[in-house]
Amino acid sequence: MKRKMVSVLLTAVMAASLLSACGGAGASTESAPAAAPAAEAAPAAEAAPAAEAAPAAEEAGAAAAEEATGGADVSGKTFAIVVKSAGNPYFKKAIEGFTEVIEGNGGTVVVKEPSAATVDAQITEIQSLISQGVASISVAANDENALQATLEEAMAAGIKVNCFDSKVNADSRATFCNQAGTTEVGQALIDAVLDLSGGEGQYAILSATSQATNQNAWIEAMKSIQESDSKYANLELVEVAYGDDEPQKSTDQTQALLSKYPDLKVICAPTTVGIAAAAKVLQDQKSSVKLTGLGLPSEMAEYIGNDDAHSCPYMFLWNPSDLAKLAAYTSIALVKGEITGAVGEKFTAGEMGEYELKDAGDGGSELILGPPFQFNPENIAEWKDVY
Amino acid sequence: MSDSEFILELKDVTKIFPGVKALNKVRFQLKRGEVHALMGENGAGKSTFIKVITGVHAAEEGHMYLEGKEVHFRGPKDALDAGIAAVYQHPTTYPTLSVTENIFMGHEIIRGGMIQWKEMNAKARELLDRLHANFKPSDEIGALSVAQQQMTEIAKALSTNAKIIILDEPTASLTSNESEELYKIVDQLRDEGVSIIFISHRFEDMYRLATRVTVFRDSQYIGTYDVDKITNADLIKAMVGREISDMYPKPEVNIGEEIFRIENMSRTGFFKDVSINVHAGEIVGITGLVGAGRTEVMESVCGITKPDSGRVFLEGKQLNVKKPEDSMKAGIVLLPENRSTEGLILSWGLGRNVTLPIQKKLAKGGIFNDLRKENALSKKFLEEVDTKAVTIFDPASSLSGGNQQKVVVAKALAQDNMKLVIMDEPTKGVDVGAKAEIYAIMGELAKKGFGIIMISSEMPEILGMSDRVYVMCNGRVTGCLDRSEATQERILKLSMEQGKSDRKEAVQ
Amino acid sequence: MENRSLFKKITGSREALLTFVLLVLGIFITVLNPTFFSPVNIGQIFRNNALTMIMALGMLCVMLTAGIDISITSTLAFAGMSIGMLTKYNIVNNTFLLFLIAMVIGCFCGMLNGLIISKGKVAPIICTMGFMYIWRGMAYVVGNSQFASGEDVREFAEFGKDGTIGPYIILIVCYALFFWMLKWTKFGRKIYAVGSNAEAARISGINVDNTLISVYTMMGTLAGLAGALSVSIYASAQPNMQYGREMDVIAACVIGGVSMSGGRGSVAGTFLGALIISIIAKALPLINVPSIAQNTVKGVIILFVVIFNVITQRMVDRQNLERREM
Amino acid sequence: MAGKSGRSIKAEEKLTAKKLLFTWEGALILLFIAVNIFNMSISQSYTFANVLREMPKYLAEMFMVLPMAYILVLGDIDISVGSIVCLTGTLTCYISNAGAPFPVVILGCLGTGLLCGAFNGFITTSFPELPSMITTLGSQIIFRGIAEISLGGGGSVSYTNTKQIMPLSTKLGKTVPVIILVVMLAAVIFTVVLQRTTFGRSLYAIGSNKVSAFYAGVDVKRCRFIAYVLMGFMAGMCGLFLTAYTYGANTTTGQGFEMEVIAMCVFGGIASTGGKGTLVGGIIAGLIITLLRIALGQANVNSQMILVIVGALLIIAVLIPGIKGRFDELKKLRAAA
Repeated sequence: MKRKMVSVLLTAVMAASLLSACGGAGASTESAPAAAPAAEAAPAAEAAPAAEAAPAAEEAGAAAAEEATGGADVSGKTFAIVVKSAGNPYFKKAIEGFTEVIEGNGGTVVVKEPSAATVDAQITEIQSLISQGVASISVAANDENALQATLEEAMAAGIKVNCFDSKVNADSRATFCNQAGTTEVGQALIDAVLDLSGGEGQYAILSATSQATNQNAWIEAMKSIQESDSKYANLELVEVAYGDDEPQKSTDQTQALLSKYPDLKVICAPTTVGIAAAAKVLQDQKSSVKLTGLGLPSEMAEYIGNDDAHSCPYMFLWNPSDLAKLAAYTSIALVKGEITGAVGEKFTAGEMGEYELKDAGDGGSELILGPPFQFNPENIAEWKDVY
Repeated sequence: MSDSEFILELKDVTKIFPGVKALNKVRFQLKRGEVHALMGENGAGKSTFIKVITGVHAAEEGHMYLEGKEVHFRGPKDALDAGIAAVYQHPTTYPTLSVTENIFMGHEIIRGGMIQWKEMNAKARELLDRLHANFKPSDEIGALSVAQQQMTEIAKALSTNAKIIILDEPTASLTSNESEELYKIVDQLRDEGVSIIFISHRFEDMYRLATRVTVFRDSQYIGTYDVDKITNADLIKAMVGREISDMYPKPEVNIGEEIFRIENMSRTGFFKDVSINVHAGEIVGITGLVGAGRTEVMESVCGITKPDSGRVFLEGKQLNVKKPEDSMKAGIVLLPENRSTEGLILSWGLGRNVTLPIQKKLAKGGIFNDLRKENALSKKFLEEVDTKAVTIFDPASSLSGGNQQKVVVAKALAQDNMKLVIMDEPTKGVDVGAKAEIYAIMGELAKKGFGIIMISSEMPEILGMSDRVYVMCNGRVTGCLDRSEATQERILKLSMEQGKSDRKEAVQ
Repeated sequence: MENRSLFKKITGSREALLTFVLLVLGIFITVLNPTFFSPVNIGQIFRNNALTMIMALGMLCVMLTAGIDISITSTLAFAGMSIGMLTKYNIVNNTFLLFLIAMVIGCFCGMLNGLIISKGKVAPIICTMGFMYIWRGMAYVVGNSQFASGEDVREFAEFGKDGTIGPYIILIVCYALFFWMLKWTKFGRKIYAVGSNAEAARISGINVDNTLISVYTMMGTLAGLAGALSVSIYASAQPNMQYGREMDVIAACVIGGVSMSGGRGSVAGTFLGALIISIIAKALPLINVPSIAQNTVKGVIILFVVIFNVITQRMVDRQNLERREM
Repeated sequence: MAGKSGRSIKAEEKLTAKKLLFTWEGALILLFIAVNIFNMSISQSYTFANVLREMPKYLAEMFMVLPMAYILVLGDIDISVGSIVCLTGTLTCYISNAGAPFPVVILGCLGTGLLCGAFNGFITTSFPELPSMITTLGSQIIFRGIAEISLGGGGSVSYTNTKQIMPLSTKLGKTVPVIILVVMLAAVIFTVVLQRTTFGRSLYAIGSNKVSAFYAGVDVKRCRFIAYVLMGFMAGMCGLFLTAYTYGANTTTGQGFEMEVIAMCVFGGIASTGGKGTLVGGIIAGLIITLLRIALGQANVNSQMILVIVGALLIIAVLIPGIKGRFDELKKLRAAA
């Protein structure tokens, strides 16, 4: 009997020690930026090099940001960022940008990286944020509608909600920081396809998952632009394949496209994982099929080039760090009451200049970061180390 | 004693298991080329003793001498290397592997880093031929009968060129003539100079084979005797510690009306056209070779398997049995052959085991378990069969084989609508003392007017307890003998004759 | 009589049955898309499914001991992420060394599984479920929100590049090694013995615990190897790599006739099972089955094959019974 | 009767507080208290109101812990439940979007779950040769596959008539979510059925020794079938409430739920080998894991790290009985010597 008691106590002690150890470790890595509003050097070390490395060398630094927004008037307030899932460098950049702006303005940051790219995981994280009573939440949603109930609850609790990268529906947000207008992305992509195909021929799209909101919107935009203008009349979209943002499946799908459509000229992959997988397949097979789409320069540097040895002449993306900075400024503006999310409102996003809330076409408002940026052999070397 | 006289000698061996002393300063001497029987009740420590010899268990105290030299086995491997091989009570075969793979498991013939399958197959063939086995080296063990599996085990022991072979209850699952085959093999081995230790509950085995017998009781050494110099009664006394006056207490019962009848029941591949009837108060024995279809017939009666055709009547009414529950509701109770796998849930308390079949009847509204009622009832029946247990919550696994069998009987008695009891090998693996008690219970049941069917391979039991004996062979009933006309010879003849004639027909 | 023996040959041997299924599948696909059996396609089938095929070997051994390991893809991700990071930050750039490191990591993970399962008497599915969470989490921790891809692993990816023979060689070596081990060595016999009847194995002097530990260690090592191979073939190390694919590996083994209760299964069967799973993944996009239906088709085929096998087994048993003379 | 020695066998079991405490459930209650103290120390937001508000998503999974306990007690396993949640959630949305009244929606959802469970039950009981792990692996892929096909290219569906399903996610008196009451009711029913009825006893009998149970007249096939049907039904329940909280479903809905649910059961002392453990343990364990995850989330511990902690706890929990067994053995050895 005594043994049992011992074992019971042992469990409790082991569990507790394990938890406190892990909890401690987790806190030190995760909330380090959050714990560093003041000038205490050690914990702030992580944020500092990030700021230095930021691509915005030509843009104004943190000091300018502070000046523009009036310094410490959001101090003591907590701003949360919820990304799609953990372990993604795109969102790592976004988190860095977000943190830079918020801390530059004296606020604290809570970072939530859900364990999986699912709605359930995001709901759990947002619920936790409501409990903590944060001032605002910026979320890159895994599903447009599924977060509605939770986000409405957050707004009812006085939390300002905006989204970036992938939107939620108009009822669940104040506003949406759009990386680029849907039409603009669609236009850029279809133009690239037209250019690379030489004006005619078959092309295919390799997308992420079948329910990825952004990709679906862009693909729709491409299709409608193609129909509306006769210069695209000789292009034929043969298939939209889904690689589920998995390297293996994307590889399978790319290879299937190649063997199914021998006359294929271009593959367009508007997703960072898919484009990298496709680029590798095409380049390894020395295929004549050309690739374009949306991709991270750091992952794609290997494949970008104008000659036959490279599979991707050029591609597009925006700066995730800038996008998150915009989301951060938007959050601050919402918290300070400068904007409410109504169409037509204007505010100054620090060094990024003035932005106006436009009609997003879904009943809500949006901010557009700017047109997608083209990465080509000339500038890729410069950007590959940035993000 | 000289080195040459004893090939194996153990002195003052003590083995302790958590909570019990399984062996207490036992000794043992095995002569070169002798067949030595080791006897004792269940729990006397025989199996533990064997495992000490084969290195499976390490003894806490004591010495072991092999050919005069002291040896210490650190594991079964050492014992095998030293030339000691064992065939355990429950065949320790690998059911998913072939006969060859089984025979050579652990001592494969390896040359150049490769297992020599061809050579091993040939050697296995040779060994099987030597044992007159009727199966192939490529057969999968799981598909063979228990007897055939046992033969494989013996082939395995032979393949190691063992000097000492230990047979732990090899005849427990064999029928008389299968046993006879085994005897021949043992004789042959002895003539080849192999020393054999033989554990058995059956006296016939001992008389037929052994020259000397050692008796253990309660983990202690009692004595070693020359087989031809000790009487049956003395041996029982040595084993049990007391005298058993009447082994088969068959009461005089007025046999009543017919209560149970099977008509022309068949199941493809197992039995054909079986008709059996039982009267109230009658003990009907069913015997035959293992695999003759005895158990299978009764399983079909009880709804465990589905017969292809045939009818079953209980008290004149035809039964429609689809699952075991149906037969139980009608009043037929089966005591299955394997207590541990079919009769009991070993991890459960005794009480729960007893009331499992009738839990619905006891439950409030047929749904909610009535623990108080259950406990009272199981206490009553467990005491009635005199189970050696402290509480009804003791797990069934903590009891000896005989007591487990009593629990199975209590479980049957608790079914108050019982009319017919089917006991499948009720004394298999049960020691002498408990055997007598089980026979006594059987007699009591007959007195109360129940019909009893007893499936058994043990000739004395069949002859001692049955009012009538059905003999089955190869799926058919080959004869029905009255108590007065049943003799060992007639039964043996019936259990083999039919098979032979059938085989001839098949050839033609 | 002839017919019966042919029937028995097909139904009696799992491998023959699978070859038959494979043939039917192959013909079906070729009719719908004649380009399917091109050398390029066949090469890709093996290359893209090398991971599943390699891990199926380890799973075969684990399942032979009546165990299961659902932590393998987490181990794969942990090992893959670790070497991805090592080469990304130019700490280690030697391809061979990276493979070795991945295998050592996998070996360690597997050994932990083995120790807990054998010494701690924990059910394999539960133990490996715990580690499934742990190693996956560690993959994220190691990665610290970075992928290793493209340029980061350029040198390392040379090994698994399309057109190189590296992955094929690893595949062939692994299969040859395991075939030899399970069929011709003592250790292979021990694995079968432990799975078929652990108690008997113990009594006949086989160290059951050590066998279990080695089996799970082998599984882990193979998962580590697969992790390195994955990084090399796809030029990408992501913490969520191969998420959920452990079920494909298990399915491959089960289709290949490996029994979950242990002691039954062969390298040839496992290979055929893995091949069937691979061909399904490869062929569905080619024969214009929409990719959203791929899972359903895969599930139906898994259930069909295992149920088909049960039914043929029942038929064989029935036939054997009917042939018994009464 | 024969051989009466007049030996008496005790039929009373003394239940002392001490004995209760030394069961696995007792240990879990202690751990529950310890975890709560720990939680309060790491998170200031760990208040009753907040916990109550964060619970529902986890509670939806708790629906499945209940029947999963049945399945595990049987010695089976069902890894298709996450996919059933996905399929039922998807169909619920489609049924409602087609304009069906709310009762029809609920019936459709639970009915789908029931059918999925019946499919599993049918396959597993018709082919007892196949381990349930394999059959449910097949149906896991198929159920999610069907959901994927019905979701089509978009991969997700919204519950457009959100007002209709709102009652399921409301809070009584603005604090107590409806789901808590439903879970509590279900927990009581499932616990009573498992621990106090003949059906529950039959499940334990089958899990402890299938053959003996069959010989003793337990209808093995029926019991297993019912357990799978209940599993499917409760997975449908989970799907229904999850839909009420997410206003929709997509292809990833319910992903990984099966393992989380099994982990809760096993942590609660319900062995995957069958015949062991109680639902009380499963429920407490489920609560412990849930509360721990909530508090760690509030303390902003990395979400992957939380999974590592849960995994480690699970392994420690299943190791303890083995370690304890070794200790007991040693003690007995010493006593005997």
